[in-house]
Amino acid sequence: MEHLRWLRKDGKWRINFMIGAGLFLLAALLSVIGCFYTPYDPNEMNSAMKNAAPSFQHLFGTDSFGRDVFSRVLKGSRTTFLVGLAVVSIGAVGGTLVGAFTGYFGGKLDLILMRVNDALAAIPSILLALVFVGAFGSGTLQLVLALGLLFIPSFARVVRSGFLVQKEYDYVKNARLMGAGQLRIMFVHILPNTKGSLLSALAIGFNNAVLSEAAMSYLSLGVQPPEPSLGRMLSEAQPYLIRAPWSAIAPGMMILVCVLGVGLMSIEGGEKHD
Amino acid sequence: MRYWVKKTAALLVTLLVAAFLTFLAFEVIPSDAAMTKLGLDATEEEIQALREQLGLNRPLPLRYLSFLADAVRGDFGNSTQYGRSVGELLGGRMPVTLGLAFYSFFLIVAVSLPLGILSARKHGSHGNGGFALLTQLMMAVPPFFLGMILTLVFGIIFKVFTPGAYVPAGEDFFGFLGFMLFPALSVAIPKIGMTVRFLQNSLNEQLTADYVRTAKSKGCNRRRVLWGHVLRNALVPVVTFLSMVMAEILAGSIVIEQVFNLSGVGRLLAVSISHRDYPVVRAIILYATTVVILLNYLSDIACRMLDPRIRQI
Amino acid sequence: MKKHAVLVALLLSLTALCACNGGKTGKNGSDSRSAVVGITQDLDSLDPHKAVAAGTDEVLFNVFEGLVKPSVDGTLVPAVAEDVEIAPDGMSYTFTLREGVKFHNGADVTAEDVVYSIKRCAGLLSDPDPEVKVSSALSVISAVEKKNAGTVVITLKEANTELLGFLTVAIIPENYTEQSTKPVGTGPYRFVSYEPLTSFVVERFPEYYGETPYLEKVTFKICASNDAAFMELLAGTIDIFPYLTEEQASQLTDEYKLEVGASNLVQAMFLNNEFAPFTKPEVRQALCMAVDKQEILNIVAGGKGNIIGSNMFPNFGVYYNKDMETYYTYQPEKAKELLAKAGYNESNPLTFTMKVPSNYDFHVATAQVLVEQYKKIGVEVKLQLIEWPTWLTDVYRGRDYEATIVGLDAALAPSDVVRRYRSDASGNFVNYKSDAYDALFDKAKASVSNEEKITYYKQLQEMLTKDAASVYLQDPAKLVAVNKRFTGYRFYPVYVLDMASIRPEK
Amino acid sequence: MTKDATKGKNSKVLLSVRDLCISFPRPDRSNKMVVDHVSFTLSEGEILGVAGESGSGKSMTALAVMGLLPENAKYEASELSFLGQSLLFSNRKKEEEVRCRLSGSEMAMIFQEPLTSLNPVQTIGTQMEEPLLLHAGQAKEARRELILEALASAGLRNPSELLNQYPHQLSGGMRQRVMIAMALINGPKLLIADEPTTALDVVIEQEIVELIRTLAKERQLSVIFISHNLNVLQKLCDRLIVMKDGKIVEEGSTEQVFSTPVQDYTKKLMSAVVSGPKERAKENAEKETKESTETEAVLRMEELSVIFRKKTSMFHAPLYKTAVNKVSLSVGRGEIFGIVGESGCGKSTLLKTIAGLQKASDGTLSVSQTEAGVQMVFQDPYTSLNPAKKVGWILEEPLRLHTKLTKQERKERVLSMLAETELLPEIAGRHISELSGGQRQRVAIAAALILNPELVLLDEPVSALDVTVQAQILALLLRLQREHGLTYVFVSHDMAVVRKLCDTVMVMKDGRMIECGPAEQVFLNPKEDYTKKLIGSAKESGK
Repeated sequence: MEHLRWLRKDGKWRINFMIGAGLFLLAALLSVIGCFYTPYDPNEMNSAMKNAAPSFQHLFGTDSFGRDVFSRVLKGSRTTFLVGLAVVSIGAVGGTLVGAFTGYFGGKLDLILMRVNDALAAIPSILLALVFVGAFGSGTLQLVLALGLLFIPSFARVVRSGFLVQKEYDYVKNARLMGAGQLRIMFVHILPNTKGSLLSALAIGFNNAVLSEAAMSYLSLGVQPPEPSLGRMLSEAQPYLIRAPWSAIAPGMMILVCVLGVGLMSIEGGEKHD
Repeated sequence: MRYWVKKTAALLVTLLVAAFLTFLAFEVIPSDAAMTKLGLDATEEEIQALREQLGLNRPLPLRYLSFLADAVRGDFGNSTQYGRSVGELLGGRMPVTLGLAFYSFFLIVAVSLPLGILSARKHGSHGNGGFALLTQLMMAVPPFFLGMILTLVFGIIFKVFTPGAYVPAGEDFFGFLGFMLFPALSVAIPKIGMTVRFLQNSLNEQLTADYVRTAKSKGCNRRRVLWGHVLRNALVPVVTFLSMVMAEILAGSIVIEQVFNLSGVGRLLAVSISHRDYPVVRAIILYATTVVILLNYLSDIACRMLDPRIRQI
Repeated sequence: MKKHAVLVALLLSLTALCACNGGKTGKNGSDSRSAVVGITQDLDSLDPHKAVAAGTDEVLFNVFEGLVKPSVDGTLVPAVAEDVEIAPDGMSYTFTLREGVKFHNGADVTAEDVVYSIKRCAGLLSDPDPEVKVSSALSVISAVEKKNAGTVVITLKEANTELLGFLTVAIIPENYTEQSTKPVGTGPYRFVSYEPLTSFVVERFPEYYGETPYLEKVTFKICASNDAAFMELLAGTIDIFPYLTEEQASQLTDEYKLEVGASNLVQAMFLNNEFAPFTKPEVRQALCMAVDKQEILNIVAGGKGNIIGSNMFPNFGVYYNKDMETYYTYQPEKAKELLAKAGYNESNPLTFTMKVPSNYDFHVATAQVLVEQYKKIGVEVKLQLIEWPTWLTDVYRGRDYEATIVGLDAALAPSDVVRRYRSDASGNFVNYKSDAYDALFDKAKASVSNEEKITYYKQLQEMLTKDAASVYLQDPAKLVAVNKRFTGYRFYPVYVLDMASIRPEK
Repeated sequence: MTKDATKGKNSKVLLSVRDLCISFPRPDRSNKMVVDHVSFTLSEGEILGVAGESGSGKSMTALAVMGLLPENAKYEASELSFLGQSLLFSNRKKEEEVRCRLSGSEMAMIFQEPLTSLNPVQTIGTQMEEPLLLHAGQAKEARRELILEALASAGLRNPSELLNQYPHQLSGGMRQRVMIAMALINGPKLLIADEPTTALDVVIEQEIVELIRTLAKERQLSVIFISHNLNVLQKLCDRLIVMKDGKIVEEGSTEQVFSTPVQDYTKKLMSAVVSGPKERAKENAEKETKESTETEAVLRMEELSVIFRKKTSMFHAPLYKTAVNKVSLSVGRGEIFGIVGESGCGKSTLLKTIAGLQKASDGTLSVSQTEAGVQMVFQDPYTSLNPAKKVGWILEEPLRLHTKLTKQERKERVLSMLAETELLPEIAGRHISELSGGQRQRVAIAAALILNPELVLLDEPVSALDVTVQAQILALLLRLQREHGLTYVFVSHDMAVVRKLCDTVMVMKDGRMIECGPAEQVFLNPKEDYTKKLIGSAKESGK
């Protein structure tokens, strides 16, 4: 099993990668379960059981509306991770396109696009998110589009630097001699060689996407209630931090577990391909 | 010399593009300052009268040009929300946000540099070991969640600092340091993880370079190799990275100021956006963009000083 | 390398050290004659005539006074004016001014000041400042003249016996331009300083004509959010905090005592009567029956607050029609039948979107409870959080909504509460059209005799409830935390934070 | 110039190494043995040569002596002593203490890559001063004198000017001289040189070897000189060791090893050195000279020049650099046309222009175009093939672009091409990173020829390869050219290879054609003195 061999490096098991993979699988498993089964209906309220402490009945206790925190975390992580995935893929696809063209062709196109990139990076993310929400109404889709747009500059920069280096290599000249078209050279020949840096950028991108979904919901721009998202649950739980900390700690931990898992995997992942 | 001219031109273009994007943003966001100002039972004529006074009815290009003209003169007009000059408003807020930004930047540099160097020497590649786990953990914590926990633990339970009692640096510097430690930490901790990892990768890369072998062949011991040769080479990419981190700190301060009830520029921005106080918002955006651009300049100068090869362009 | 580890440890301990002592000095002095009041909404203007938000009026109440001012029991007491005489036909009001009333800048209050102030609010000044909020109720004034040094007469275009409730607008010095930066009024407290997003500080006005208040200095501390303010409450840097949620009230430390009163708001799910399903009264009635109001109170406010049945809250005393509260009781089955009659059932469920202003957690929480309760009778409700300014333009002005939840306050005049449902009223964002209602409303407004007014207003409330113009929920409880050092906090029927009544706890 | 072998015997033993083994851990807990029981001794004033191909462990042995092995390397030996002092230590702290005392004062080392061996961010002066600060500690003024004297002794003109310059401002040759000056500044007893001249041009290589020989003689310096270039070793060293797969296969005095090599590996090594004229198949030798003019010219070029416009700044006039200056030539079908010259003479630019990758500024260029057009084989095997793709895919790419063959037909065509270039079929499933340098170049050649192009341009295809592999690739190129009647334009800085392969040769300097004619005529009686100098230094260093 060639992959198993890779798990050992310099005579030591890659512990961190395995911890990371374990955490990520745990988070992914929970959110997948969330799609089909939750012990209680995540939105079902029960005023008698407000802010109940964690018990067998309610693994993570209940929140200020008497809703089961464990079910909400399951459903919420599904929403948050889907948003994370969607945002990071928009960012990656958009970033790759922008990065490829600016890196490969350079010249005026490079100058203009890079300036727009810097401008986008300088503008605070909540303003742009607001523009989207203002223009298209608030909701998960608008949030995904807004954040996706914001993630394009960072990916573009990674891909562009990759292309700047690769396009000087002889195999690109060879490809041109063989009559391959510009687009084919860019996306069939050069792109696979930037896979290493793109992969680690994807991992970091996913983490930032999950964290910014949480921040956006904190400023009540993201997912609309009563639909649970980890960020929304955190912001709703803040006033009850002292009396019912579990309703804040549970979503917080879920974010931590997933982001830490992806982070640990990204260290090794990056190395594998460079 | 030519390099600097080109650099300034590029940065000015970024500034203009940022200003235009902000301007466009406000055209798209529905509702306007006049209606928000006059509230529920304002009549139609009153709203039009106020729009007239605030010059909101002028055609779009005209407004944009007048905005640019004012900005150049440093006059950002009056806030529709508070009726006071934007400059005065920002002036009051600036020390809080800048204090937070520089304090967390100081923490980041003071903590991650020694940690990065320490770990590079001991652990070799970043991959394994508890150290990598620690840095990843730091990067994984959502800042405002950290802020909440810090306030709860240190503010309420251990009463190390009193939440909300912002002590301006002017009055009592140590009080300021004491209070701001926790907001600064919640901004800094995720960034410390990133910087340590970045510094470690850069150091490890340099440690395998040929000139390190030459240095050892000259008789340098591990310490002299690290401090005399490798560190300076490794710092060049780190400086650019740190200028990027500083830009992120400024953006991140919006949420942290909310959690710690600091009335800084970040919170003013959040409030102004929700009140459609356009003059304040565009001033803050320009301020933020200029700060980011200045940082680019500084990191460029630092890079040129550190690495003679760049000087040559 | 050891050296560096030591360096880092030293550095961290140094910062932690100064954290301990630094933090402490933050606590304000314990001299008892000053107090810090926590508020969560920043003042939108220091000029009383330009202030719009209720959160600003309640603070400026301490600095400004009108000809008359509201009292605790809902009546209007003389302030700058010593006495008022309303003409029998309700067409003119004559005010005799109080002797020796001084402005904070030391100048005496003259008739010219009064005329200027009233004209400014009624929009009768020659070159009106567009930022001044012209109250529509005062638009009925045709002229304001100075009869002699001590009396001012206000004549109306049409009869209105309830104008007095609106004449609490602030009296300010004539042509004083710096009202929005250095406000001057006649109230018990004088302006000291204002730092946007941070604090608004006032001090006792020695030459106040009335009883001088106990507190010498009051700081209104503007907090980022309700939670941030609560953290400060727990840390003891705030003495009085009037926006406590039920949850926070249960965690109060023993340094504070809890005062419970009414917010004087009508919180309801306002239905856009022109939106297709809501044009049918039985659908609206079904929505009223499907709501378990007590359950809402239990979840959102721990059971506190008063359930209301129509568009008025209890503090209006005699005018309030109490038995509307129990007109609709929780009958989900009956609600389903009504909906079925109107053509809505499992196969064709009633669905609508509820727009809720995102900055009011209380309304957002109520909305979520409603969504669940309506789900029980097969009604699907989608929530959409929007920003306050967007709510103003889209919902209030544009009437582009299906349903919304908000709390509406009112001046101390019964007509002001129900004025909104008159078909041509500018604030009728509910699009409620009923000729019978309009006729009855006009009669009530113009009637001179009090008994007649009471019966008419009760009938108006009954009409609204029967017709289910909106789903009326509650007048939320107002929970106020007051430091044990003080006592004497009093609740008013209007949005007011009266600091003059605070006394030390003996 | 034979060395007197006796001198080595009676002088004191400086360094003795016995049963040295070096290994690296592999993921599956086993260890990869890189150096296997190597033993040798070095006496004072003796120059020991270490020959062997890449991967033979010669560099690892040198690094072990200097204590510069990478972190994860494990080494042990029964004896490793220098001037009586044992270099084997139990704990790391003692090892570092002794190593720091010896390195740079008693023993020193210079490396192969001059570009990266100097610290890019420090001035030459600071880097030169460091060994003095570490070991001697004279006064500032005395140190400055020592540095200037060391730089001068290394043959650098006006050294004072060099002090505050940075490494990137110097040429490769100058940097190697600085390395030598820095190594010898403290008058060490032992100098280890790990392939110091491999990356340099022939002319400069000659000067550096000469410099090392004179310095060694003047200072009674004992030297370990590692190289895969046997001619350099033959000229410089007293004694010779030949290494293969981590073991010493042959040892002896230089003449003995060269005149009567014992091991057949050494013989194979000797014979692989390219020298002598091109073997002409009898029958086409005459044909060649007679009718080369009538055969139809595949490539014709008149007064072709390529000028690069370098914009310095908006205010000054732009700088112009003429890379190729009015070159005219014509290449007939089936001919191998060689272009030779030092690096920077414009030969690569000319090649790129012919391939169409570079636009010519003026002059005419006509290439007889067939469907496959012109193909090219580059020097660096690592970057000339797409690392992310499998070999099969790379070879199929030209077929996908130009032919209508089905997937199956393409597969067959690729397999036949691999066989043609003597590569095993399962290579198709492997990535470039898993192949050796020689195999990669064969794949590159296969990729170039798969569409059987009219004209193949070869840009220094063998100069990055080991000697034995070099010989095989040249033989392959010749065979393919004969079988397919291909036309080559072969560019190189290696005179011997050009002579061995090409029919006609053109010598270039600073973008201009110096001399052009049939290979043997140019080599036996060159007209221009620059050509003489080139051929002379080539013979001198045995190229």
